[in-house]
Amino acid sequence: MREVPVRELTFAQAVREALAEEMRRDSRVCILGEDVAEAGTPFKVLSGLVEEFGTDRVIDTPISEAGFTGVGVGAAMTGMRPVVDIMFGDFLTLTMDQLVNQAAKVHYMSGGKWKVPMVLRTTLGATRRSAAQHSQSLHAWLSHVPGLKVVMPSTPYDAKGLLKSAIRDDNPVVFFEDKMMYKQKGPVPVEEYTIPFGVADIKREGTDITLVATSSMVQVALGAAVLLEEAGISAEIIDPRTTWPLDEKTLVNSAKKTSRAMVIDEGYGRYGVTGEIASVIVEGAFYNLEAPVKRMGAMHVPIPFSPPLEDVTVPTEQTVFEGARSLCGK
Amino acid sequence: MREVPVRELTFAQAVREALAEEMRRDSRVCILGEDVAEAGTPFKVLSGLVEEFGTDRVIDTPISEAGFTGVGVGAAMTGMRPVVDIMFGDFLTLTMDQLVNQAAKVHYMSGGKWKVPMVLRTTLGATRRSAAQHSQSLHAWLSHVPGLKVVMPSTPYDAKGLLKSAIRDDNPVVFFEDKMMYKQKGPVPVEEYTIPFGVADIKREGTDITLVATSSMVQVALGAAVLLEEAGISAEIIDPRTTWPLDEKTLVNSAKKTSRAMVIDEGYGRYGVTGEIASVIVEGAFYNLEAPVKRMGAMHVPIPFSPPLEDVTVPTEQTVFEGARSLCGK
Amino acid sequence: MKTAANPSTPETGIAAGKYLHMYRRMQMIRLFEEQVNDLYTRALMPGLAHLYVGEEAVAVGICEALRQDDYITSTHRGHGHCVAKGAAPDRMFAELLGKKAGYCKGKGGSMHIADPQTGNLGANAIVAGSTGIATGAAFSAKHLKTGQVAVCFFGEGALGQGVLYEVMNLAALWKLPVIYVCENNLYCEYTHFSETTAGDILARGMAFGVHAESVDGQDVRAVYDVASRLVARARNGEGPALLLCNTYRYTGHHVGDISREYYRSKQEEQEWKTGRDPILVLGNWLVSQKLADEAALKSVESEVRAEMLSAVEFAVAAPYPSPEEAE
Amino acid sequence: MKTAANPSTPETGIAAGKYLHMYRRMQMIRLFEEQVNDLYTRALMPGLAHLYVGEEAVAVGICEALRQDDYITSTHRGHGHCVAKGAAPDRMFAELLGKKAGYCKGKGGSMHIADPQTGNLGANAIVAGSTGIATGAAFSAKHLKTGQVAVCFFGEGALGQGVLYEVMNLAALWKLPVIYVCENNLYCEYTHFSETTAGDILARGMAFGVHAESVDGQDVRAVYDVASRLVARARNGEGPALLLCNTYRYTGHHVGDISREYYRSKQEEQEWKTGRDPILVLGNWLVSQKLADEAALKSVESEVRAEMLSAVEFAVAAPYPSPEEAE
Ligand SMILES: Cc1ncc(C[n+]2csc(CCOP(=O)(O)OP(=O)(O)O)c2C)c(N)n1
Ligand SMILES: Cc1ncc(C[n+]2csc(CCOP(=O)(O)OP(=O)(O)O)c2C)c(N)n1
Ligand SMILES: [Mg+2]
Ligand SMILES: [Mg+2]
Repeated sequence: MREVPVRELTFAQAVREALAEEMRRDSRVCILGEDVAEAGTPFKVLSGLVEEFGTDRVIDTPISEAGFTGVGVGAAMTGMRPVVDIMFGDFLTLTMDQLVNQAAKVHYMSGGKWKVPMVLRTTLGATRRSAAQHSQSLHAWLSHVPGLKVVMPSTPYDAKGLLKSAIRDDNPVVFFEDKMMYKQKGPVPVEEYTIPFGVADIKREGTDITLVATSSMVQVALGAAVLLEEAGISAEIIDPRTTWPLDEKTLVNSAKKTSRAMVIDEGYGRYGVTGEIASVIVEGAFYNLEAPVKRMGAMHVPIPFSPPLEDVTVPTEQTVFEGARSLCGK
Repeated sequence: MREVPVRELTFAQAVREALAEEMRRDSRVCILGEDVAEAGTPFKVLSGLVEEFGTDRVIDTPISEAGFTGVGVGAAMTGMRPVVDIMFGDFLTLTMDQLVNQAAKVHYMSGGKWKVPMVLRTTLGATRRSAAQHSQSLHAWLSHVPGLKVVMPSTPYDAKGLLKSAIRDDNPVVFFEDKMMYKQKGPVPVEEYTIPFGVADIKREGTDITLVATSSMVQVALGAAVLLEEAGISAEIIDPRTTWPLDEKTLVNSAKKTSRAMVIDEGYGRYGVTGEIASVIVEGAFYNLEAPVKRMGAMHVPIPFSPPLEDVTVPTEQTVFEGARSLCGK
Repeated sequence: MKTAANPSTPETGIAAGKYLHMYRRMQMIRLFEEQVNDLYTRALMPGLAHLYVGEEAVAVGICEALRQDDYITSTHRGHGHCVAKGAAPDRMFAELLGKKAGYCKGKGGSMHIADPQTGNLGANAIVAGSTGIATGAAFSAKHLKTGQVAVCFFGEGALGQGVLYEVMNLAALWKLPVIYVCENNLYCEYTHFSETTAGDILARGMAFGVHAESVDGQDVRAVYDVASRLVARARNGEGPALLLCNTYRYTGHHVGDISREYYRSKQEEQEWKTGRDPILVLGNWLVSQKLADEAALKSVESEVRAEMLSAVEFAVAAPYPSPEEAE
Repeated sequence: MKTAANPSTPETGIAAGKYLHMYRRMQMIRLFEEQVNDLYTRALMPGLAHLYVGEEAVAVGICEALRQDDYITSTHRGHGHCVAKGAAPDRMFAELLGKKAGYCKGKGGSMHIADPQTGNLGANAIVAGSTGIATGAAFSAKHLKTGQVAVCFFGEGALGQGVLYEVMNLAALWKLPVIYVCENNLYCEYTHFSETTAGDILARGMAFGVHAESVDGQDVRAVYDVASRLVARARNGEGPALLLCNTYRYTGHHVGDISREYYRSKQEEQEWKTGRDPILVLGNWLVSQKLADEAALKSVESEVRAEMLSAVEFAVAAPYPSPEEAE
């Protein structure tokens, strides 16, 4: 993959390129959401798409998250392949019925008769000083729901390849983008590629401890790994890339190899993604583990506005470093 | 507690008695929901309340779960103590914004200025042949959300004592009732009592394995414990009673004692309650454990209608027995 | 059946065969539900079911105005919509009994029958849960230029759900070919609709830019007429409509709702059943127009009942799915 | 300030002091926002803020018709509502800067200011998110017989959210003392409201049994008049109302929205700013009625600006909460 021509793209550009390519390839792909057309979303992720594809395919909606997600479900069942845009992940609250009781269940409940090839793109991530209703990372909810696939890219490369797979999937996929990552750059091949679901990526090889990190936390873990290296600890970083399907094997094998594991996710720490992943590791690697699997997630409070408060509610390079070091008994 | 006069009440009667007592005690307590008044809910849990308290306090609503939950939040902030009734837990999807972005956050986000003494009662549980949209156990979602307390009674005694505590709590509580348990009987003291949150109950003492079970699964675990006894295995059964706050100490101590633990919950098994509880046990009792903590939850599929299908999607006495026995290496 | 060979009726110019077909379809629904109740009473059906008895003219009048490839979405009270859109009773019964031969292989049950062949996007156990789906199907029809129309059936209880207004607004903005059919049978579960519905139902449509009309839901000919107009309008690109059908459910909210006096009187039930029964109303008209005689109508009834009995027999005998199919 | 001592105005019989007070309040909002923008530009404010400039007459006209213990709920564009209901600018600025002295101890920020003392149930960053809360406050007022009224402010974008119709229906059924104030500033973010709103806004209220009126939201006296009537009506047990206020936001959707030509013209902005500015409109009227002269109005402005500057100073100097307070 790294042999072919590669450019640096931002995360936002990678997302946009995936959408543009799929929209060119398949005229049934359309985008529905608030301020997606001329405005290109508040994050400017979709800038330029309406110019190429027109307002028939890049469609501004009223502020009706439940309504247009429902329209997405119905459109997906009947021949379109809609990509529904939910500006802030916090607004998923409004789409839960459409997503969970409708989209996720149609295929199974109809005995496989109807399919719902819909992608719901949304955001996660705190530290943008946006306070409690615009900062949540609610992917654990959707990962809990049978019938949904949940994608959490951590690099421009992954974002593009996974989004293309999501659009081609015949049933609903929820795609989480870290809003703080949109401007982050990374290499993206010029040639077309897709990334399959359920295949974790080893973002860094190491021998002493496994850090499983999702989305926004992958960069944090990579930063912590540098600090750990300096402290004489070699960290392996595994990015599951999709929480469902989950690549249990890669997680377990890494933990077996290193004998220590820590799971880092930006969602609330309790009853979230870290509990599942840690349990999967314990179930698979228990007899190889030197210590309990450690977990780090967002503090169990609504996310506060004030910077000195907000900053302590999410894992940072420093806290991940400290947690990992103490897990290694150093 | 067992010294005082005790009667047998059904689970439904215990819930009703808690409501009636609190409504007598405090005129600010009122009930909002669909068919709660004359009909007393489809499960007849509330029968008789409207006769005593009138339609001013037992209030039938339109089918507007988001709307009347929102009204509950506002009413709670301004002097009432509403108990909002959401008939099936599956309809929580419609209340998520009111519950998660509003009720759960008001107290923290306002710097403690406003409080939301609201209880949301709802149901969980499958095997009623009600299919995918009327059978879910979605308490993991709410347990994940800071600012909400989550109560999961497993007996009439617990239901009454915990519901009274919920109504007296100054911030939002989500109260899950297993709809298959409404007719189950159990002893309930005549005298008034409350049960504090965050205190697990040891439903059965044992020495070989800890079975942590919630709500509907407590009876299943108790049944499995009998089978285990016959197989020479002594099971201790811990009922956390509230998933948030969570009585970590009792869970961990039991696991330390028995050296083996299994967590059983009727919610979907992936990214649910079992992952958190298992992780808490691993974190606290790792060095005492002989085997990885095992988890059992609902199969990761939308709940099917057909009885032979539905029956294999949830843990049963037999599957819990088998799981526990194999965990004990027998 | 003894009828004139497809004569045009004086009033509407519609072939009499169409009305006889509607009569048969309404009987199918009624007798289908008769069997459902019987299966419940004999403890052969898992769970509960919500019968459509009394409301037959709505489903039939609407669906007869549709093409086979037009879409419908349905509700917890969905058997009538399925039959009216052309589903086979044997596979419906099989689904109700959780059998593998059912429309959803037993996975859906009474509240989730779906059938792509007849454009049935599925019954839905969430009140108003399919309003988005129906609107989305109309979105596809418009974007793919297929000429299809989508009909969204819902009970008046769904007027309490905000999502209905969200999607009506979208349908009006985008001129989507969708018809929202409100079946006002006067009750949501055990509560009279007047206790839960302020303002005016038709005004609720119009306020969102949706054309709105009402019709006597017990008169299948009237329903069919207005439906035909609204469908033509939608197919023509003139946008969505709300059709309020005033009707009544004869029996309980579900098969287990036997004692209803605490929320409605026997007299009220009796008045609807005798005075405005949709099957009687059409039957009397057919006879008065000499398009059928009593004997012909009776024989439709007995033919349909026989059909239902053999469909039930099929379903009862059919095997369950094996447990591995749950995954 | 040089004015006649509380004279009654000829037209309405309302004390002139009231109008001068409204003038000052509008200036407070405008100059508060001037400082917010400045704090943003100087990178002293974390995050973003949505300015209320141009819409001052709505918040002030409504809140002047309320008692201190009447409730309001507010939106992401909430500074104006807070000020109009009587919040102290220094503690508001402190909140915007995330300081411990802020109304929410820094936990809420611009979009979540709340203050029980002035009946402010809180700004809300979910569009339509507080419609339930306001309706619930009216529910309490009715049940506890306190005589309070609740006002629910929202932008016309909230018309897209179904929950609004759910709670309007409840308020109408239960005759709750709540007034839904729709601030139609023509845009939701970067989209003109006509692209997202089918039908008719007032009709949307009436269809749910809610009394509905509209008013020129740039004329504070008109807003005050109609608000006074609707508040009296609500307090009197006559039920909810929807008040549509036609207004305009002068600046971007938020402080960072500088280049707006792709969604609206400079000329449109100019027309609203010059022709219908709420502060100018009231000022001119005060002068024409000889209730104040230009100099008096100028001195209000400079007094208020000085007040704002010292409030900002307070907030900038105030300490942050310590990290342990997050828990
Ligand atoms: C969102 C939601 N809330 C509540 C219910 C429970 N429920 C099932 S049917 C029903 C009444 C529906 O009344 P209506 O829409 O008038 O349909 P009808 O039963 O009269 O045909 C209710 C409240 C549900 N299924 N979905
Ligand atoms: C439920 C929800 N969806 C989307 C948003 C993002 N958002 C914030 S403000 C806004 C526009 C609101 O427009 P309007 O209600 O007219 O208020 P205005 O900004 O014009 O005052 C949007 C879409 C949100 N905060 N909440
Ligand atoms: Mg009804
Ligand atoms: Mg606006």
